[in-house]
Amino acid sequence: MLDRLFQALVDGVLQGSVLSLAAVGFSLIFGVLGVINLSHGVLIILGAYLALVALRTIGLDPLLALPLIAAICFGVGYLYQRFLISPAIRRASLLSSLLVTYGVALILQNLFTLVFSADNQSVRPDYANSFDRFGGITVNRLQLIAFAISCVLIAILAWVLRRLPIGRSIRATAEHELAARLCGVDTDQIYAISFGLSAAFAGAAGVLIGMLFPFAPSSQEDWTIFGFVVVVLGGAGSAAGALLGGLLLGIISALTGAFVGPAYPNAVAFLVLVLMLLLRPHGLLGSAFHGSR
Amino acid sequence: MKRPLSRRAVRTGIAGAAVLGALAVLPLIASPFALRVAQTILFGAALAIAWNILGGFAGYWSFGSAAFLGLGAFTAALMQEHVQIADPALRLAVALAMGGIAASLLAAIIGYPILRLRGAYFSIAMLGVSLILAELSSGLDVFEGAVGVTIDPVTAAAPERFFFYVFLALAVIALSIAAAVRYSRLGYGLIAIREDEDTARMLGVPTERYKLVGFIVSALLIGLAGAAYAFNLGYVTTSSVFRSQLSFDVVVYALLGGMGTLAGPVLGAAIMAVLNQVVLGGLLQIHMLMTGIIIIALVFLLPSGLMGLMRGHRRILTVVGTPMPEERAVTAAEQPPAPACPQTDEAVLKLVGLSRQFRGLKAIDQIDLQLRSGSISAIIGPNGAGKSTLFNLVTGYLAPNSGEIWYQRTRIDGLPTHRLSRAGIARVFQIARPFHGLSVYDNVLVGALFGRDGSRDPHQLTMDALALARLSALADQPAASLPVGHLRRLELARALATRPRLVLADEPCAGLNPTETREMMDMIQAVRRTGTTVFLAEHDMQAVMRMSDVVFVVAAGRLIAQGPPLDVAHDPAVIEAYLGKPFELGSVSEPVR
Amino acid sequence: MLISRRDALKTGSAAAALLGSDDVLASAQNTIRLGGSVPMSGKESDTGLNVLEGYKVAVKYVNEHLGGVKVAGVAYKLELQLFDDASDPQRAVTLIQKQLDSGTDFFLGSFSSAIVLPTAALTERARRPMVQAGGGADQIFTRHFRYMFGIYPRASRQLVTLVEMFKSMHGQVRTCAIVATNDPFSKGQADGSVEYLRAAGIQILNTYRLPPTLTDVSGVVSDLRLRTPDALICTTHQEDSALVTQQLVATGTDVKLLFLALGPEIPAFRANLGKYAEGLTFNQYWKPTYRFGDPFFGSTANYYNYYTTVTDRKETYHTAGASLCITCYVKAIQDAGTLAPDKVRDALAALNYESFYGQVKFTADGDGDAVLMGAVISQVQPSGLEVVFPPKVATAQLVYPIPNWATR
Amino acid sequence: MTAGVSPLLDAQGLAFAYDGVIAVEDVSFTVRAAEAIALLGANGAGKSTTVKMIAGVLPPAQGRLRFDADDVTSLPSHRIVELGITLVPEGRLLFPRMSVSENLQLGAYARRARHSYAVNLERVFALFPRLAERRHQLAGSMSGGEQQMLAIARGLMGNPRLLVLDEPSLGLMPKMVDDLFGLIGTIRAMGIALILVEQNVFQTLEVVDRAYVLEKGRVTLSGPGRDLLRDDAVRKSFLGL
Repeated sequence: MLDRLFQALVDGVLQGSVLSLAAVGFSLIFGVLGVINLSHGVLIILGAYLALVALRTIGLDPLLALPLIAAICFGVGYLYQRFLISPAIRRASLLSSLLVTYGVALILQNLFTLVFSADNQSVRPDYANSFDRFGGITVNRLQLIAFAISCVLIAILAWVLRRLPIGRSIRATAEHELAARLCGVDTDQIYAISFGLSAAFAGAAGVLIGMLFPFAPSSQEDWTIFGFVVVVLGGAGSAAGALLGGLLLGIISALTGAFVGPAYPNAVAFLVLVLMLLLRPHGLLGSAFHGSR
Repeated sequence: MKRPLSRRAVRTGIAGAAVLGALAVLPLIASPFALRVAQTILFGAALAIAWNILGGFAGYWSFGSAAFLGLGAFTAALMQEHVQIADPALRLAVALAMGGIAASLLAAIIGYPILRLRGAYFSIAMLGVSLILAELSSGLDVFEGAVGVTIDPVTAAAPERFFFYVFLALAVIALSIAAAVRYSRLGYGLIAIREDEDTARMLGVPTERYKLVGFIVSALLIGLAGAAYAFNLGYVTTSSVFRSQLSFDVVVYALLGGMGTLAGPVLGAAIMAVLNQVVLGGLLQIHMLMTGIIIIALVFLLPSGLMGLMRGHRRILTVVGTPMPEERAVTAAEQPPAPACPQTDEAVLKLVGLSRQFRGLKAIDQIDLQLRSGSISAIIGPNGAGKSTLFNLVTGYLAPNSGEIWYQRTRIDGLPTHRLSRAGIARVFQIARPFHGLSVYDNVLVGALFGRDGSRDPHQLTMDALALARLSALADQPAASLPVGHLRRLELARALATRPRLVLADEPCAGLNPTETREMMDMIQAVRRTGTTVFLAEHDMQAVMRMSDVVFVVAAGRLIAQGPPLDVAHDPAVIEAYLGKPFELGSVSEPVR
Repeated sequence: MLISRRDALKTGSAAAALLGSDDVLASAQNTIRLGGSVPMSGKESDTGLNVLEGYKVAVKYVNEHLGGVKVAGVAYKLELQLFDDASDPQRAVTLIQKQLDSGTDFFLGSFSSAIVLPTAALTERARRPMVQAGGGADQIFTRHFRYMFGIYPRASRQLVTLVEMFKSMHGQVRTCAIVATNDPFSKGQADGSVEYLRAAGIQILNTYRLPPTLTDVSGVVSDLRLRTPDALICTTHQEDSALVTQQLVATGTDVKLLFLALGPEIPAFRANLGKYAEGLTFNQYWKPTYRFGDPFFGSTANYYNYYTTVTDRKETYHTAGASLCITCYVKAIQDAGTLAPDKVRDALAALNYESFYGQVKFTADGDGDAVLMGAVISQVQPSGLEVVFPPKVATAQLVYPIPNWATR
Repeated sequence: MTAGVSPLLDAQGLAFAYDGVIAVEDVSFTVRAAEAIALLGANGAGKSTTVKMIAGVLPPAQGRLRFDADDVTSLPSHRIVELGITLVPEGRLLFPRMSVSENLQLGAYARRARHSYAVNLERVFALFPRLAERRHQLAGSMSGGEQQMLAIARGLMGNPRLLVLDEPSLGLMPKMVDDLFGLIGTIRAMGIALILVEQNVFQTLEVVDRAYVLEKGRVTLSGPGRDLLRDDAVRKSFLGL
């Protein structure tokens, strides 16, 4: 019994860290731009497919390809914001970004289907299947690696936002766009960079997800929804919030799966989500840098 | 300057009847395929209209319409499976009703807590609710969602015709309800909530109740649509009715067509259905991709939705047709009659030992004061002295930690804001908070529709208030186009339309130049002449000196002086805490009256 | 042709006539149009596209190698008019209606029961036959549709062969656990199998039900480590099948037999698992090495050869099942000697012939005969996919227990 | 004004309309180095719109802006800040969830300000000792007067050559308004030119060199501050005194 509990907790934390990484970009975009990015999941899946391509074409190990993929996704996100989202918001309204990102998710999902087929894929190098046993608890090595990568990347993001001038200007733009502009911040640039960062993290998460889970173009919807849940649990716009939210989601799912039944992890997670909203509408960690939107 | 209803409403009504007539005979001429497309349009329209009641009018965007749709569908399906009713028409009717009731029950249960969330948080919470129900419907065997519920055919007639009429009826009902809501007090209240919920509450809109009613009505209609959808398909599984896709589709319909309008959702649903089933029907794998591209193209081509496009034309016409009106067009004759309502000694407002703390900090500390009926009183004090807190306490935004607030002969501390408004307490904010999306007239109309209980014609009230604030000529302008000074007047007019007995005005002269300040003071005097008591918080000492009968001075949460303006201005304690140097009276001309 | 144009105009949309291209393309005089939908995008499109490929290959063969279908001395070409339903039942129903309006007489099925059932209700009402290889839920067949025929047996009968195999193993499989997705096909299979398993005296340790959306299965896997059954039966779709297998491997959770209802028959699925795919058992409804004769292709081998020469998409039993839908129509039309839908329907119901797929015979409810058209049990072995049960068609011996993950 | 000396800022014929509603029709004025001018007028006269055009927040529909003889019309605000024009906007617009020192750091975000960050910080803390005491406090938790100080301090951190103050006295109590006008002299003494937008006509005209009166989007009057104050006709018709 105790073993089962510990196993569930460990599984939850390991899974949760990846969920955090997957959602942190969603949170950043929501916090800084006030945009609910319905195409976030599709960016994650993009990362997974890029890892697949890297492995199949030049035999590049997904973990080695990760920085490269994150860089590519940064570019994609940067251009996406600059040339699609920003003009749409300027032309119509902030709300129109909902339609645009929805449309992009549809387009990319179906583009992936055309290019990569609708089949489920996964990117599993050999070490994905080795594991260690600690007492009664089994830990998969890939999950351990993914956990470490997720934590390090999120910590880096938190540090950038906290300490570096670029991070400070991102937070300033989130709090008050006009004020930031009057301080000399090129906010258009900041928005695009934030989007790029978000996409880079999505891409990096996609690589890990591609290794841990089977994926198909249609998986994107699930990952966008996980983004919602994690952000609400932890609080929008902060790296620590996303980490906490992801871990919480992972642990809730694992415990539910182990003790309630494997059919209910999502149901319980969403229930906790709704309850959390009612009790602490801004998530566990409040909103560390998003303005009063 | 007429009520927005009237001629336009008649024209809309005639057009609506014509469309309805055409639709009613459609099955006689149209192919079954066309009827199926029409069904899809009507179904989508019913959903989007229902969604729009809460999302478009009140600004509460649900991402979880699938929750009500699925619940309605499953309730109806299970109902017809387990409760044997021989007559098929009756079976359908009962099942539909049960579907609608189940959905509205769910809304009633979750409505109160979930509607406290605002903005994206409400949207996400609703998404969560729909996902919970989806999981439960497949996980719990009572729902049979995992294997699905089959529904026996209810009609021997051609189903595409039969269900065309079912969906037509549904869409017409939904549209009628939405129209009735839109032009009722409920509708104005919901729109006021969308524009600014706090202000709405202050004007007397029972926001909690209205949101809940809107939510339940919306859920009822979505539940009905879901039940009809189930019967039309004949087979319900979790994946066919609890799809998040459906929730987002509804939002897309409303956004594309034009948010908050009556016809917008219908147009949006029509466009998407025609796109999906007719225009792109023959395309194979790329039809979803094309749909995405078209959605994005529409955002760029029609930035404010289809209805926005039409409205845009109309607005250009009016702007061209009527030149920007001159202000100062108000003659004395237009001034509302000033009932003789002399100052009395009766206290309109009485604070007894009022205190309020924030985390140990005493924002308001044992304040006692009284406002005489028909007087103008001013409260002054340094920034952070507690003036705003005091106003918030009196208007019900905050509850005191101790002490009592008496209004006329009633104790009011702890009462909700909208109740106070209906009892006759109004407030004008320092930073003007008009309903930007509404016209000047509609802004004031909201105040007139709610506000103090009584039975005066809201139109007349609105016109009177506009006249007093010298805004009559601008009544049709959108509030967003007014300059700051006019907005301040609009706020005052809106507050007056609530027929207050007591107006609390938070720095009405801040940011106004001397001319404008004088105009504002004239208006406040005019307000007092109607018998209304005025309570000002103001930094402009000249204005305070000229207008007030009594001045209260607060510093660090305590009342440090009170009395006639001249006495207070020479009080050393006041000079020390607030003025910095003795106030020069040389520049003040004799007080107005 | 002309009629359908007028229809399109009636809807008030000239664009429909231009872009609703399938009617416009139908230019040849003597054609038999096969209508229907397939999910080519969206969640179900992975298998949906396999079904589509099967249809296409068989139609191509009939037209190019047999010169079409001869009815009363006239040769008719087959023409596929399939559209993408994107797993949206409402879109599917509307577009099927369009085809009914434009005079399409014969229909093929979509993939997933949530689409097949509503669309079949429509064609049933119009008295037009539908032959499908994508809807297995019992509900489809308990409605007693007369015009709808499914290649596969209904879900609850699909694990009969598996249980027969367990029985033949003389007590080697004493315990089992079931993992099922909460959807009509998977849950139907699992529910149906429970009775057969009990009757066979096999203890069911646990039944795990997974939600239809993506979820983590580590809880299931760690539970399986604590109470390990001899056989793990997963009546799951391929995404869940892959995830369960991956996590069993990743945590070194060994079972003696791992059965996956959907997954191992798909080459991409096996490729993703690599060496861990070995030993997986699954329901095989068809396999290229069968030695059946066929009135059109001649034999299973010929069919397979033809298939591989005209398409790159790897064969699965879904592609073969879909091809069979086409040849069933051809056979039934020839038997009936007419294109009258009622007569063709009767001929379909009366079919009883050997095809490249096996003996074709439908039950009175329209599903494939559970014995004749039911599954055989196959296993992924180093030599390829080998049939291991029933013995008379077996190509190899069942490897039992399968090697531990860690020792591979 | 005076020929020969080229002005620091030269605005000629500025115009702007919101959605077709004209806010500024034709506004021209100049600011010389280390000079303080005021823009006066009723609400809706176009003062705030004018300074937003100077700061690059709004692009002029017509007209020309020269700063230090360079054309800066329609440059984005971050470029304007880089050149040395800083706007302290109406309503302060601080970053309420960031600390005082982070607000000041952001004030020095421009490249021109980064190298002189330490010097400027010292200068600002000398000017506003309260801010030095509260440098770790969140900006949003300070009182109105302190927030206004911080807003001006943040503007000064940008190392500006021209500081534009939009309604700095709004919402301040009389005592603090006095302090504020005292401060304006100090800022001028640093050699920084000033544009002051104010409703507080008397005190403003006391401290500025010249003032421009705007009415319905046009400059209708201009001249030295004290002259305007003394001119009776001006007082009556334009300042409404």
